[in-house]
Amino acid sequence: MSIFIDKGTAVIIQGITGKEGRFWTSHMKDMGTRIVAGVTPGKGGQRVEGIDVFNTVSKACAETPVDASMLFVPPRFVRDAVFEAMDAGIKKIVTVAEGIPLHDAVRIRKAALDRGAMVIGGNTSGVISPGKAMMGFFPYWIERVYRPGNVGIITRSGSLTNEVTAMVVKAGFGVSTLIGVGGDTVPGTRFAELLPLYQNDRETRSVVIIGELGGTMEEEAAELLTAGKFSKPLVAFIAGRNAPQGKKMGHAGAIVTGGKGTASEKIKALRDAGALVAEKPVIVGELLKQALKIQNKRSQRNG
Amino acid sequence: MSIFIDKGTAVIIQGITGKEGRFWTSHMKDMGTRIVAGVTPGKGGQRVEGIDVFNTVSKACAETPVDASMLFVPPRFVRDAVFEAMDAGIKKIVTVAEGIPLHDAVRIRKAALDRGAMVIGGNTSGVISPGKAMMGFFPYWIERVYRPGNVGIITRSGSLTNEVTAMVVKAGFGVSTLIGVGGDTVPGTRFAELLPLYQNDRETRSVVIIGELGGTMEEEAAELLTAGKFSKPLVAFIAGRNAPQGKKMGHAGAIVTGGKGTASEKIKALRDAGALVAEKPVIVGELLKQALKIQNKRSQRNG
Amino acid sequence: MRIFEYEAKELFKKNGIPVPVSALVEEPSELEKVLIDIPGPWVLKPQVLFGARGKAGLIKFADSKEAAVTGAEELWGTGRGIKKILIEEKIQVQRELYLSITIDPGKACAVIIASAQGGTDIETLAVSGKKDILCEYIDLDIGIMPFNARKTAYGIGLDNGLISQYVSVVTSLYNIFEESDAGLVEINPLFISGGGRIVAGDGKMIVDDFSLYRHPEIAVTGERFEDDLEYEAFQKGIPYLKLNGDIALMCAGAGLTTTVYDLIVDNGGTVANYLEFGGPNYTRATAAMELCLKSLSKVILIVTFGTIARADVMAEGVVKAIKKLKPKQPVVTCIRGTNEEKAEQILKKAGLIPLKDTEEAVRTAIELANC
Amino acid sequence: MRIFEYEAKELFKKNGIPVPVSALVEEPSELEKVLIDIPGPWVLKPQVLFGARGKAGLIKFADSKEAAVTGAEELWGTGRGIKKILIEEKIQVQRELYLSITIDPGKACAVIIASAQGGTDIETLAVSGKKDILCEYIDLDIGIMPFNARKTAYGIGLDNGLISQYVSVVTSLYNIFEESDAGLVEINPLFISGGGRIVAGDGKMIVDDFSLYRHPEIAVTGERFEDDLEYEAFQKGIPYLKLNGDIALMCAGAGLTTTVYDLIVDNGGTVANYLEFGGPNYTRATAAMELCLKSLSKVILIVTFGTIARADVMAEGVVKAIKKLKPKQPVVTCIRGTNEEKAEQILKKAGLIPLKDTEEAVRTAIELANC
Repeated sequence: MSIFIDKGTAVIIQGITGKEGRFWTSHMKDMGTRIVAGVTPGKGGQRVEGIDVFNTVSKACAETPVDASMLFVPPRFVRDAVFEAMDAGIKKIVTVAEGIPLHDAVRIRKAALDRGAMVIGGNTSGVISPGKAMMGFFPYWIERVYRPGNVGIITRSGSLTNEVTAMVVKAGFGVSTLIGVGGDTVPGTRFAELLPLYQNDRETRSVVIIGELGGTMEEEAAELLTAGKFSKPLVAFIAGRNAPQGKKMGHAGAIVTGGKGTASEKIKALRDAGALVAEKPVIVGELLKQALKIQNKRSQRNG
Repeated sequence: MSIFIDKGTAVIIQGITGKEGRFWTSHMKDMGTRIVAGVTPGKGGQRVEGIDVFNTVSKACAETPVDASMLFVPPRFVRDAVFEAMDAGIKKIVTVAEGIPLHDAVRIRKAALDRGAMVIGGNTSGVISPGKAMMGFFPYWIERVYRPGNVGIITRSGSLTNEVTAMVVKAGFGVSTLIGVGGDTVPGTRFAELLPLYQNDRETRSVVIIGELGGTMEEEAAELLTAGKFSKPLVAFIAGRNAPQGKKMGHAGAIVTGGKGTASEKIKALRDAGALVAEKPVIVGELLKQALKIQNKRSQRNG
Repeated sequence: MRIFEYEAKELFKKNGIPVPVSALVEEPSELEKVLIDIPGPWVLKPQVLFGARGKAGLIKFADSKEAAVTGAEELWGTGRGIKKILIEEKIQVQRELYLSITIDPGKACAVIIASAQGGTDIETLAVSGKKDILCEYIDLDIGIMPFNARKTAYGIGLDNGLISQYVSVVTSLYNIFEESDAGLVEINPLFISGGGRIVAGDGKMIVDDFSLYRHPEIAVTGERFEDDLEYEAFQKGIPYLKLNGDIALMCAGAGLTTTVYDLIVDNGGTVANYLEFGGPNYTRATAAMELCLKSLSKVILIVTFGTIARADVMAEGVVKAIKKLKPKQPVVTCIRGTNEEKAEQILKKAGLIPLKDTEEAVRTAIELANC
Repeated sequence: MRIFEYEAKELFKKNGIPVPVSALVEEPSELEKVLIDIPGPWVLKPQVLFGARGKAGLIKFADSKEAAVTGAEELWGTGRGIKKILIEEKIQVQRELYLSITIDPGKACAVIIASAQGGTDIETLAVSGKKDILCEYIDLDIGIMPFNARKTAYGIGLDNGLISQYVSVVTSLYNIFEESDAGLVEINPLFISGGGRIVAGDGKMIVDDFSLYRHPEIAVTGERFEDDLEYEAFQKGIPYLKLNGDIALMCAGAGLTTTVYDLIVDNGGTVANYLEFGGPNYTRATAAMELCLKSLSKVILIVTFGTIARADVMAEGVVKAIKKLKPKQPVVTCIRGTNEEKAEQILKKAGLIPLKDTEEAVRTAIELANC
């Protein structure tokens, strides 16, 4: 049983009849994801990739039990679609759209917090447990990246994730569950909220965090470590060490002002909390091995 | 230990410096209520009836632990004052104001439900545990009404409550805790939410509900009885049996349309659920005795 | 506060909800121009605030100008106080839906109520177990979202071609509800025209009385009340209902007043008016009694059991009112609560008999009324 | 999108937040009338979007008309692209406060940040441990309530006489924040004048780029960008930053582009521009390369590791762009992801050397730049 999504997770696709929706539904199915229904207003009664389409989420949920919803919905309509999913009682939602209005994103996260739901995204590739299932658009066919294994990956990036994960795989590891929280200023879910899931996941032996300058998600992860709430080996890579101050580099969230949210600060916080931080992607695999060794020694001492 | 308020409950008064606030603060104190602070914006630093006044609720709460807030605040400012109390973490709030705008009342109740807080009122006399403490304005000095005892009273009315309670006392009983939910269309707390408190209250042996035409609070109480969630003897009096249809009689909530929410319907629902319903106030005491007898027989059979 | 159909429809129009072409006429001389401006056939709808106009035969249809003029004259001549008539183009109706928004006090939400079967039978439908009636709950703080409206649209089985129009109507109606502090907004029937247009066939709206201070745009005029005395009482801030029996009630508290009403009817009496002399009005005995006198009763019955209201203050007020207004009918008093002994003395001194028991007071009043 | 001070202050004024009397001048001929209309002494504030104008000596004070004219001419003459100057009455300041509203991404709330100590040192204050800085969180769905504003007012120790003015300013500022889909609104300093009036001394505002479609009132013009190329890139929807080094980046994804930037600096290189050629832009190699060519670089470095973006499509695009634009500088490619073998062939066929390792690509680019 992996995190967030597994072979058994019943997934609906909101926006299934759009071009992207169709294309990735087919891929998600091919990979093994259990897609039970699609939703597009006005397209109820159609079938896409052999999947029944409904006009509303509540109708889909009335027809079949649903665990999670995957949104292929343009950014302007994401708030409506996420609330529709939550209104139907769905607690796991992934939205990949890039360009969700800021105040919409805030309202989405607030509502999710209030209702005990988890929204992953926007501006993300989604969630993938290689070899099992995915919600999002990952090129899972690239074997040197999406190899099953026991390293959990949490990331704010897309392409950089492929870059770093390839290094993890090159070092002989594989991925348990990879979750892209997304590059927006206000992602639906934050690093520190995901780490406890990895802590409890039997298939995850260590975690790699792929962060970048801006915001405070990496610092929050470090606090979690310091508080002893995450104890598996943790390796991090933080982009933006050399970014010029005051420039908006990286994702929307990655604006650095007055020395707050710099990559250096994040790296220091994580190191202070006991994580190993890679200066560049190529050494992430090496650090993972180190981290696991330290952990082994520790457990031998304690055992 | 009584319901909602007891001798030990630390109460603040929002709007303590107003005429009503001062007057009833003095009475509440005299009766034994533990008033720990007052709040009126702009009057911080003053003292009223020997009680320190603060500008904000959060400041008052920073100075002393607070369990409950009593509002003497005009209806237009009730929403702000209730949210201020909830924002400071207070979970028990009584607001007596008559004339709270409908949509404000809805927002207040929704927020209370979402935060696990309880707002009693508006348009009520409040809550009283005779001989112990009160939040509100009850003429507790009228001995033939406010006698301590073991009958819980839940009511939508003011004067009618005195009328009915006098009958309860005349029959030899006394009152454990009396809660006026208020006469508005959307009271902060409903009958069915209070009954479980009385069920768990050691000092309450039976409950009297004083209802009236309009709304569905009495029907909800009946449902609770049917569901077995309230098992103490219950007597009800419902005003408005003879009210002409379509007329807005009684409190704001008491408009009857199309046969819904009539007193007769309520009486039937309560009787069907096992409650005894009095046709007029004068027989409430008699019915209480009957209800307690039935209960005694039942426990003897089961014992 | 009730809002007239024509006012509701003006609000609908301003908010993008389609309404029939219409004009308001108040006298025969205005008819001719209106019947030229608006293409026939027409519907003539008297602007009154009581319900079931249709069942009462008060909605007239006219194919010709002559029929329209006759119809309007009939309405003006009914003696039911009809002044304003709304003349509307007759919509060719394919289907009638029901749509309203109100408050759910338990859930503490707004609730959109929709049905595929609109028209006059909606209440029967409602009582018969909510079949075919769909409820969608809206958190006032979050507001309506398109999906809420779509759920109701698909829920009542609308065709795809009508969805976006319907969603727009529901959204606009919610916005009106919210911005007006309404207790109810209702469109019944909501027409689907032969041409596939959605049009508001009627408009009913109640704005919360406690919120009127934020709505200076709603003029509180006598027109909004069924009775001039009820309007007068509203202006004075005294809860009052005009009825047609013998005993004028002047009691403290809504619950107690309603209870006294029940007891009178139980004992074979009739009520001249319902009036709450309590709460903030307990010092206003004269204003209250003035209203009672205008109801043409045979007896005035005063029953109180004060909470904030002090019995002695009320008794003093009643004595003063009697001195000033000199009612011809007898006044029965049953005034209790704080300082009731003092109240008793005041009443006795003024020659009144201070009763202490509500039922006794009721029986006394009925006896006096039957003299 | 950044909003100019004068625009923010117009919004403030419209929403009831007091601002100094002011006028905008763009050329010397407009000065005379303004200096008559607005009573002196004056403050001259260049309307630029970079911060710390005061510290840079770009805010001028003038007691006489001559001094004002001289000051304005100095500003126009700085060579820092100053066009518009806001001429304001000089407020007699008793105290400077700080007030802003932004988003707290963790709490998912708006946050009002207030301090009794405004002015240029607020950021130092913030870094030094948030002492004297007060945060009040607002749920966007519920909105601001008077008590929220009062908490900040009493929290920073305002006198009773100033509370109601301050509450009104905070409430209005929140409404502006909410209605403008702002990421930040800031008044620093917020003056308390000698006469006890609260006046906005400055106005800073950033509107969320993703929300601009709901704000047609905000014209996206070149003025809002520090560089013409950045404006051009924004219009084309390509994330782009102009820098002054040798290597033009054309990489896929913000994270990877930033990483490549880090690697270049680590290895002693410099960057000519930051450009994201990925996500929705992965088919737009020509538009991206055009921007790279305008940055006057010595090398163009393309690094991708596609997620949605197919490597073969990107490679084909790059080859086409080179054919069309014929760059004089060398192009280093490291294009990976879906169909990367095919991409490799396409690049080889076009005479390019398809690298597979990011660091190798970075080193190669630096070597070429140093040739």
